[in-house]
Amino acid sequence: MADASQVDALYQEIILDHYKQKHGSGLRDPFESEVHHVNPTCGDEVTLRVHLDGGTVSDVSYDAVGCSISQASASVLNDLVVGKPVDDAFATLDAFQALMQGKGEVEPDEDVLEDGIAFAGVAQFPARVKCALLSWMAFKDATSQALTTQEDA
Amino acid sequence: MADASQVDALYQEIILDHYKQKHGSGLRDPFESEVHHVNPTCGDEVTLRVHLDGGTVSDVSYDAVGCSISQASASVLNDLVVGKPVDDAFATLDAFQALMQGKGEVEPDEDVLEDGIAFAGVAQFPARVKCALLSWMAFKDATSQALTTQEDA
Amino acid sequence: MPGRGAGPWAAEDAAYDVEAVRKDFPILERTLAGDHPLVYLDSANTSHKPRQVVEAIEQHYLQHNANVARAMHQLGAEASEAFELGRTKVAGFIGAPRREEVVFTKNASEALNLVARVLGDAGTVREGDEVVISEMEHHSNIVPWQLLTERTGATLRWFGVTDEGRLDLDDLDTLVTERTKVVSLTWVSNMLGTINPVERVIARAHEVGALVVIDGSQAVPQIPVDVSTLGADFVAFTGHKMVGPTGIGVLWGRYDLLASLPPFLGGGEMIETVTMERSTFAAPPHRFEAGTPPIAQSVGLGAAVDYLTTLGMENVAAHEQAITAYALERLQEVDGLTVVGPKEAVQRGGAISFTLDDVHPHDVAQLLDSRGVAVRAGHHCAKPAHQRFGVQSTTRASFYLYTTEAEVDALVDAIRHTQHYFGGR
Amino acid sequence: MPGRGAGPWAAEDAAYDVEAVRKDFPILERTLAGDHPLVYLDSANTSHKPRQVVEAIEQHYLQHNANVARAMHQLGAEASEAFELGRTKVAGFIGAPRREEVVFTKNASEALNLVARVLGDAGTVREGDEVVISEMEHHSNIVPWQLLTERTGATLRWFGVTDEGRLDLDDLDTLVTERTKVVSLTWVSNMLGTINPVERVIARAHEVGALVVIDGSQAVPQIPVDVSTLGADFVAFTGHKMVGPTGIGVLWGRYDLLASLPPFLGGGEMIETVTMERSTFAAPPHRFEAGTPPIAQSVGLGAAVDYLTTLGMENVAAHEQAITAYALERLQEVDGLTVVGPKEAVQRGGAISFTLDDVHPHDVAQLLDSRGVAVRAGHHCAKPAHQRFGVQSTTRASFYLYTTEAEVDALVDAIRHTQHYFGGR
Ligand SMILES: Cc1ncc(COP(=O)(O)O)c(C=O)c1O
Ligand SMILES: Cc1ncc(COP(=O)(O)O)c(C=O)c1O
Repeated sequence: MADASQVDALYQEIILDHYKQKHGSGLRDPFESEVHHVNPTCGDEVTLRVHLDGGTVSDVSYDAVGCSISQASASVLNDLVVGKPVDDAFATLDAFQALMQGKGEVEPDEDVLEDGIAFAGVAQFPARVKCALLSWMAFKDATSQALTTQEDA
Repeated sequence: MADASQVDALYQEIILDHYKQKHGSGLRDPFESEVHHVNPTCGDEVTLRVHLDGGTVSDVSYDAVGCSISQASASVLNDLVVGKPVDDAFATLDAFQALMQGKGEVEPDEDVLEDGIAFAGVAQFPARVKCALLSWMAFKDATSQALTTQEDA
Repeated sequence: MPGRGAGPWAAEDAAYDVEAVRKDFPILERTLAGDHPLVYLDSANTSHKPRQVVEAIEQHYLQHNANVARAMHQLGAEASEAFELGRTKVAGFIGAPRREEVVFTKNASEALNLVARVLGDAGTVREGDEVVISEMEHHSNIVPWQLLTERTGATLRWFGVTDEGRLDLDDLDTLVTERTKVVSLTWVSNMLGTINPVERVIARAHEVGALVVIDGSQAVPQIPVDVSTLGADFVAFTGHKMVGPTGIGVLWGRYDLLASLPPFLGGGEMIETVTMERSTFAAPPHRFEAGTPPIAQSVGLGAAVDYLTTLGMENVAAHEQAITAYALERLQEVDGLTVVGPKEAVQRGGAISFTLDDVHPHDVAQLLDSRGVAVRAGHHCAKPAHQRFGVQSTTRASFYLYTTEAEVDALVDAIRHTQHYFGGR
Repeated sequence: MPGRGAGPWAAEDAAYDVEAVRKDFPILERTLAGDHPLVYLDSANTSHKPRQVVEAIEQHYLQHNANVARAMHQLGAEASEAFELGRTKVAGFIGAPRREEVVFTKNASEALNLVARVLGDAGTVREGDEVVISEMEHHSNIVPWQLLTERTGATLRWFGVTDEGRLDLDDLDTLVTERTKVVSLTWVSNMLGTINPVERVIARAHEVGALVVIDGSQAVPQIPVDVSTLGADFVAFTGHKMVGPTGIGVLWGRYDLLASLPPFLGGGEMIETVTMERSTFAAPPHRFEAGTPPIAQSVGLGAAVDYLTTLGMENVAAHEQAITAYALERLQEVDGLTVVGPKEAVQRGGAISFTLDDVHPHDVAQLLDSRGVAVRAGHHCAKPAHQRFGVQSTTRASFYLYTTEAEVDALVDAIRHTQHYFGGR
């Protein structure tokens, strides 16, 4: 299930590029919420901040320690959601999550996922799905918290 | 391992006789110590009192609830130790215990064990060994306590 | 010969091919000392395992063995998938809304202790509170609550049992009150055989805001169970009584409840993160599964529920009901035999405890054994229930999906032989 | 090729026929995706099981299955004897003075939790007292003590680890003092591979009257152990790491100590008597074994220790030592590879954790796996030890009695391939 060709499908050029050159890495002000998520299996960690501007995700900043998959996925997350309406960002998240948990049977939509389609190969590696989803789950959590704060205010 | 002939070896006539007509059953005064022992596996119980007169076992009285083996064994215990010096009683106990735990390979000495030799068949039934030993262990415990009390006094 | 074809149960039983079932259990072909074929009537104690279950375990060890969760290699992925598939199958088997509600323990006893410990640690049960159990509980559903109430200063209260061996619910409303924090009750008694009206108790307990723990150790093996409609908060059961392996039990719990409770044992697999200052804990079920879990046992239990599902739990229940009815009828033909527990096969599981005049249960069991008939004698880990009926021990015959009427006949014959043996010499 | 015949270990290793040993483990013949033969270097996580162990389990289930202790029939006697024989064998294997000192648990984690819980319940550890563990412990020997000290108001203190990965005993006398009630220490580290000088710690702890718990999870599988001379009060270990089944662990404890402690879990088998008012408890080991025990697992573990005894634990240890020395040498030839833990095969077990410059351990493990080489990546349930070395995770290769030098060579080749893969594109 994990021979050389599948490993190549996992470590696509795009993923390695994002890994080497992370987009939007680092923690920045301002932000409405900050979360810290851990992958208990392997110890990968991410601290992630969300800054909302009305209904728009105006920044996602993060500090991530982990493997190439988890790091590249944070970088792609940043690309895909910053500057987008929260609803669109959540729709992208749903699409990404569906792809990851689809066991290789979900066809990715490049219009929605852009560089994210490079993660299609991850779905074949159950142990790595959590890596790819780590920052996305952190984003979901942080954004939900930020929205609640907005409502309360 | 437990066909009809072995069951007959277990339930020897002597055992069934003691079961039907227990010697020395009932709780009597005076006594120096009383113990309550339980076989946790099956729930058999015995309350047993020991009365010492100097170095002699002058009475062993008991109230036992249990199977034929455990009841008959209490009756034989009473026969074998009452009126004997404590040392002799303990030697008999050792002989009985060795017979029970000998897995059928210990030859009983009729001079020491008298009716107790009828229990030789029990050694073949690991689950029943505890039944046969219940009152003997209670006797050991009670006598040790009584001796300690004597010393303290 | 009475029975076969005579009762209302015969119709249901017709479709069920017990002889075919028996072929899956090689142990049933054994002959014992004196050339007696084995007549195994001790399934409430532990059930036998079909070839399918044993082979699944064997295949797992020899071809897919690895540790789970933490291994990222191919064998690790295979083992993790196999282990978690066991959980999925068990969840499906009991109708759990979420597979994460299935916590693997080492047996039912650990599952019950787990609940009692964490409810204490969580402060759900405190001084002055009450916990209600019944007089017909197995020790594994008594002692954890005694220990909990002792530790916390809470009070343990008891449902009584009627003379017929039914749960006495007359004082349901005065026993289960605003002070009650937990009601823990067996679904099917392992001694009396009674099937309890757990729904009524659950309804009352929830009325007063108490949690309900159901000991399903004897229920899950023999009746179709759907926790999604049962209403209980926790259900405990054990692998070895449902044609599965030893070394695995299950605690099912409502997810939100599990998620609100502190851990039980600490260690690998149950943590989120560990620092020298403090640790945080994983979500259920892993929070409650410290250390390497029963991996091969989950595979075996998965194969066991597959086996039961293939037979159909309705059929298993119908067979149990039919064979119990037959046995109750045949046993009560024996003079001097008294059934302790419901005497009719109504709301009744396949365990029949009885006494025989003038012969102690040990001696009964020993004599039966000398004819190859395996039953249990003693208190069956239900001392308070025995005390309730004024007996120190009983003999228990218990049936399962491979039990035949011929085996019940052999039991009755052996009982008569026993009476003769002890009476006639 | 370096190694074979070159080091001081080669002589000991000569007598040991690893190829013959491998024939007992069918899983080692597997080929994985891409037709790579399995190179299993994850034995510190779990070991494989020889045919002999799996067959013993199979035979037990299919021919001798019954519940133990409480069954008086022939199958029950067979099952009880088989179950208790497993205990006798384990006791013999570790040199326990009495077989009753061997308590069966579900895994090492439960064994460690058991000790922590009952020492708390017994009042041995109270507010103001201290418990000492080390920075190199597995989470299963950290979290139970964190939970205990939190519950009781005691303080948890830690032995440090030197830069070389050895236990730092410089402050032994100031760390272990009159306030110390328990010292719990791993014998062999599952991450660093270090074999700790437990005797020194035991001596100091006993000087101040503290109890000593040894986590033998990695020690008992690979070095000869004799608890009768070790001096520890408790030793915990786990079946699945010593060619035995999952679902069984062992707590060995001094008999008089075990006999003085309250029960852990309540239920069947651990009681003396149960009444509605109160219960009294059986003697060790049964006091600590509530419910149906891991019966088939005891049979399997018995077969496992027979297997190890036949090989000879001295030979197993010598092979482990030889293969570890060879691997340390070969791994350190790789540029950019840093071993975290002792770099020489002196007082060292067969687990080697390492980092590779610029490649994350997950990615290393993934690439190795694509060549059939199974290693573990992550924190290996030893987060504090990783923190100590300023790394979030490592890759770990671990060896056992079936590991060959050719497999170590395959590991090294695959590591070079990984470097090329991530560096060269
Ligand atoms: C040193 C050490 N202690 C404890 C454990 C826990 O063993 P188990 O997972 O079988 O409970 C392990 C293995 O994971 C270990 O390596
Ligand atoms: C009703 C009931 N509850 C609990 C148990 C305990 O199950 P286990 O021994 O597997 O923990 C049993 C079986 O012995 C039982 O019959």
